[in-house]
Amino acid sequence: MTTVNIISLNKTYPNQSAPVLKDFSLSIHDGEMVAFLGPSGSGKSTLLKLITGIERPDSGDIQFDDSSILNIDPNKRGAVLMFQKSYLFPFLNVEDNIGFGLKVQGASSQIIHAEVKRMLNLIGLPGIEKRKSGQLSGGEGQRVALARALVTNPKLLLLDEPLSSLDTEVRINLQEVIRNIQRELGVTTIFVTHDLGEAMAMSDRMALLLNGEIVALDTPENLFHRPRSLAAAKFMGVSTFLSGDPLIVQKEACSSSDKVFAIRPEHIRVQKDTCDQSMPGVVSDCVFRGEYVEYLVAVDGTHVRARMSMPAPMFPHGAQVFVKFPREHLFEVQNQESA
Amino acid sequence: MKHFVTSKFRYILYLVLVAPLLLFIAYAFSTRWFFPQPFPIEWTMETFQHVFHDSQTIPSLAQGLWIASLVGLLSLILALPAARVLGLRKFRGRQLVWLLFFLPTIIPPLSVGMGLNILFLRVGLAGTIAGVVLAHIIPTLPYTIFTLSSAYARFDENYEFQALALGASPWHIFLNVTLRMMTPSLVVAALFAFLISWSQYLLTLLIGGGQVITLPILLFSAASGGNPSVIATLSLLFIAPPVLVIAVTARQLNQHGNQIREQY
Amino acid sequence: MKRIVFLFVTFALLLAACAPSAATVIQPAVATDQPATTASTLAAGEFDINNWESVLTSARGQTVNWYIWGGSDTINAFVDNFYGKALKEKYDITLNRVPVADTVDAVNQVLSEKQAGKDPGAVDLIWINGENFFTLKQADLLYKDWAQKIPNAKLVNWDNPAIKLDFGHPVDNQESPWSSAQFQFIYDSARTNADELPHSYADLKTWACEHPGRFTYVDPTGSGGFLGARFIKGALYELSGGAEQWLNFDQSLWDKNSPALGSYLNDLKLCLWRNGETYPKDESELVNLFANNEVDFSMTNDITGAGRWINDGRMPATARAFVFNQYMIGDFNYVAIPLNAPNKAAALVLANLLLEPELQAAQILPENGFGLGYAIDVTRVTDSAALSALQSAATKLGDSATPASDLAKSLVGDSAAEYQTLVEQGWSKFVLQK
Amino acid sequence: MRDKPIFSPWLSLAPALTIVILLLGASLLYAIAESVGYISAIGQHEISLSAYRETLNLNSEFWTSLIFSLWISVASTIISAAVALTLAVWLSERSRNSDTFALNWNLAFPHLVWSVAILLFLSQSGLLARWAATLGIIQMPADFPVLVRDRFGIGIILSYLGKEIPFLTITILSVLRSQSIGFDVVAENLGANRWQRVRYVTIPQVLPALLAGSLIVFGFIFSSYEVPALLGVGYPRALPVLALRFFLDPDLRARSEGMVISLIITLIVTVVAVISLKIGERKEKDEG
Repeated sequence: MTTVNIISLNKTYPNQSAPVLKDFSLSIHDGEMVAFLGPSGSGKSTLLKLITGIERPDSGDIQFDDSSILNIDPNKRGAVLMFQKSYLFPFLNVEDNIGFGLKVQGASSQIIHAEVKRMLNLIGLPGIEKRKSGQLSGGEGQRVALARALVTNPKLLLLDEPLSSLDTEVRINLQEVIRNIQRELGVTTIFVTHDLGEAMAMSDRMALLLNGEIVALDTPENLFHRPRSLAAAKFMGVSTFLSGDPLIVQKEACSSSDKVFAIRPEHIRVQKDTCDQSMPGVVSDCVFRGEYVEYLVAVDGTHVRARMSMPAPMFPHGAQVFVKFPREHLFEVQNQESA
Repeated sequence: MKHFVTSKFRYILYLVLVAPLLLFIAYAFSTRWFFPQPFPIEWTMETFQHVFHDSQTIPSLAQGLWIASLVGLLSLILALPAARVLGLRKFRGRQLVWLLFFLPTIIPPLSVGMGLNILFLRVGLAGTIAGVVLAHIIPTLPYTIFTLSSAYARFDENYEFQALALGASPWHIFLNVTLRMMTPSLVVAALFAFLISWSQYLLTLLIGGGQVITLPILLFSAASGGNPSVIATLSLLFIAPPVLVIAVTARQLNQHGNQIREQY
Repeated sequence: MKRIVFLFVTFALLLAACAPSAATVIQPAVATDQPATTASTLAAGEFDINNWESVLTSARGQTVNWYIWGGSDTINAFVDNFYGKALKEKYDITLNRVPVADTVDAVNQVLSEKQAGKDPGAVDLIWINGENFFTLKQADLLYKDWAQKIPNAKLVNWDNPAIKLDFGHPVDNQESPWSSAQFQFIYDSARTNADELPHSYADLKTWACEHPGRFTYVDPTGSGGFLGARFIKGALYELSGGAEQWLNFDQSLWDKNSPALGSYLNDLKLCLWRNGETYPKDESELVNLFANNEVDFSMTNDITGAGRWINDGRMPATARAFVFNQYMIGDFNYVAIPLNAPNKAAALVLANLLLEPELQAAQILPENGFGLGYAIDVTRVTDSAALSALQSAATKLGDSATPASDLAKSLVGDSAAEYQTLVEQGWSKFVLQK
Repeated sequence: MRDKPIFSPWLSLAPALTIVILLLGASLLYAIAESVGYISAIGQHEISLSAYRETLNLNSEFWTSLIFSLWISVASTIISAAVALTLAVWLSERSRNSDTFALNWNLAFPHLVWSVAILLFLSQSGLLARWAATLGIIQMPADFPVLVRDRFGIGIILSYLGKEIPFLTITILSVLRSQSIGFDVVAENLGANRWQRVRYVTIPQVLPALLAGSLIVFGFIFSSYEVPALLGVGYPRALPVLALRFFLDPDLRARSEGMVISLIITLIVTVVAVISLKIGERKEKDEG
């Protein structure tokens, strides 16, 4: 339906010195769902404001299907936003809430009625047309908000942390609902979240944002297994980085000093006895977490965080152990922040 | 250009809101200012001095301030326990109590004053400051109760439990925990009780019976056709305390002011 | 805690009752308890009206609550500065001037006290006349048999019917005069030529319709309505061709003459300011209209004419007073003492003080801001200093006052009080609401 | 300070409730007693409905005053509500802290003072007329439109507008500002244009508050004395002015009529307040 091109966006707020977005570019395919992951202040919400037209960029362009939308009024852009809270109009019932977008487009009441019915079936809440928004649970409210956003067949759906205020169970259920509906309708979607698991579960591609720039952009699988930069690796939960340690990487010992290897915590082994290519360390913490045990081991002046599935040994504080970084799980990352 | 127009409109709005003040100043400090002179020609402090030397002005100011302060204090004292119960407890009859406290905001001061006039004459309260204070409490009490009970509704009782657990006496808790946490609301409630009392005309007239003279009484009798300079001067005196109060409490007002505004 | 709250409430109420600033509200019970040390035959606080010394003794230290119309700042100031000071200095009496918007309020106060059985009450002295006097007298609420017994009563010409009768009702020794007044018009000599001025009610109608919207008179019905009523009664006199017949109440006389009055006023109404759909409430409002060139004539009762208003900055210095050739109603103002007055002795002393020649002389001077005429008969004053003060004051009235001869020539007394209600109701029904 | 269960709430409520019930109850009882002719002041103890007959007589001034009072209250209320709505919508789009302060500032001017200001500014020889004369727009005060002490209560209405517009504006603004993201933005995002946002979102959103506020304003204006007493004409008079006039009449029998009118005012205002309360309640229920 819609390809979205974001081209070299720059934005600095009037009384701030640091730009919120720096030369920000991104292309989103038709029907694709891209998750934006980043800490607060990384520019996620500013990007949404620029796309919906609440704010204007200092320079750059946003194009839907190769034509710029910057000069289109915010209400005509077809980029519909769904918020963390449902923001259902309290003075309207469910039907009128969902039908709002159609009504302002001038659709007839029969069409609105039929479309609302279709949307309610889609979100799995048939027959609640006449309910007041105050009578809905949090999850129901968000579903209705989703229906309200989708009823006008928007060119681009923007989800601004839509699940973050919900309980875990509802949340996981809604992840599926949203993902399924998005696929079924094939609507191009940007999904903003700070939850890594949620981003991976729902998106076709993930964009990692830091200080107004994209640090990494790839499929969840690729980003998880082989993040290419140090920053991306940190995002993905990697905390152990090794630079040219002779013990481990003797053979590949390289001339370039900025060559850094990373390893995911679940691939690091902590054991009582020494063995091939292991390093000695002292346990500073050992926590039983049910499905796995988490270790914090002081190795060579740094702390290494490791995670081993059960069954796994428990060590007392101060125990002497050996830490092994299996070679097949080491991967190389760029030491620059930008990928 | 559009911005220019809108910002200009805003200043017109502001001007309308300050205009009365400028108007009063112009009239208060001028004399022999007749139609069609657009601006005062002779400026003078005479009216001001004259009004101050009038034997009624200072006593009426003092009396008004004294009455309003007492009303503020008394409505707080009366409202605090009631507001606590209404803000924190659910009990049978709560609705009814709300309704009863709501009544004084509905029943016009005219009717209250006319009815009370006779009662107060009988019990010897008519024409006394105590009588006027008591009458003023009727319109102020609901507002203090509503303000304080909504403050209590936001108040977390666990702070009190915490203090109790730490060994504080009930009196100590009330003074040092409850009251301190409620201070902003207390201030706003007291100030508005003060203002409502300060500007009360009808109740003072009907209960005070010409013996308790406050500024609104003087202003009203002057305004029904008196010397414009005197009217303006009295108006300036009349709004001085409210202006001070508004300026000081600007921030709290945004939260609490609304429900109090109308009576005023 | 609750008990403490109750204590607080009680305490605060007590505070309210005896606060320092409550000093102006007099607790009658306390005030009358002044010890009387000298009058040997009398109990403490009592006095004998025939023994003036006992009155003075009893009054010492009292506060007298004088309910007086408070609509004029300059009159208020005069009362405080002249009577208030003299009372304090000469007799050790404190004057508490209680301003009322309308004398009716004071009358009501006394009536309400009666209703509540409150004795002593709050009112010691009332500036009163006409209808209000009649109301209290009828209700038997006035202190009796004193007005001719105060020392200065000898300066008053009690044989004069205008003093003996208040709006046709016998004064009966229940009120004492303190000032006099006569109805006059005011014009601005810078705007209007003296030779164009109307000199009768008939003239006035012609003038008004030649200058539509430039004349109005005070609403006769409200609290400040006495000037308006007086204006209308003057018209009634002229239309009926005489003033004396109206001194006694006669319903048939009214019925016979009121239609002519109604048609005169309705004809006039067409030419009035704002087409007569509204009228100034009182003299002060009319003064504002006049000074701001909304109308060409103002009205006054002051012997000083426009003098007081000019001094006060309320009228241009070119304002002048004038009268018609006849039917300009004059009368006397009185003070009366309610039967339940808490400080009767002090009230008597004040009533007597009001008639002191030097204060009488002071009250007519424009610069003192009071502007009402003498209540005493100047020829009865024997003290030569006082006499010359009175005479020189009379010459100081200046251009802004009506010449004394014109005043005297046109002077007539007010009609019986019953006509007041008829005039008000008739005007309200047949002129205002028409 | 711990409240003991069961009896405690009533003990805490007692002081305030006693005052309210005692004083209001007494004033109501006395009003009713005097309205039916039980006036102990003049020793009149017979019960009669003559004051009611007198007041409700078709020829009595009561009806004119009722219509006049209704006119000024309804006109003031509707105009205030309309202007306040416009103003609030306009201000909420370009919100500044100084706006709230400016609107609150209005609190400093009691109704009495506003009336005085209107009087000095808008009368035929008031400041505006003087400016008009200086600019040559009018020659004489009589050329200036009658805006104060006029037969139609324009001055009274203007005076109320000065106070009630800020009041209602603040009421509406506080509703509009209660959300971190305005419903306005949500609606725009869903495709509504400016007018549609006002029509379909802002107005329905503020309507309950506006309606309740307007009814309060109506009740207040309908029952208040100072403004019509100062800015009104001798005829027609507003109901409260008429009531007080009767009440203060030297002829004590007229007090009965004053009480009747006062009771009628109270009745009307109470009915309006109950409607306003109901609206408020429904609104609470809707918002869960």
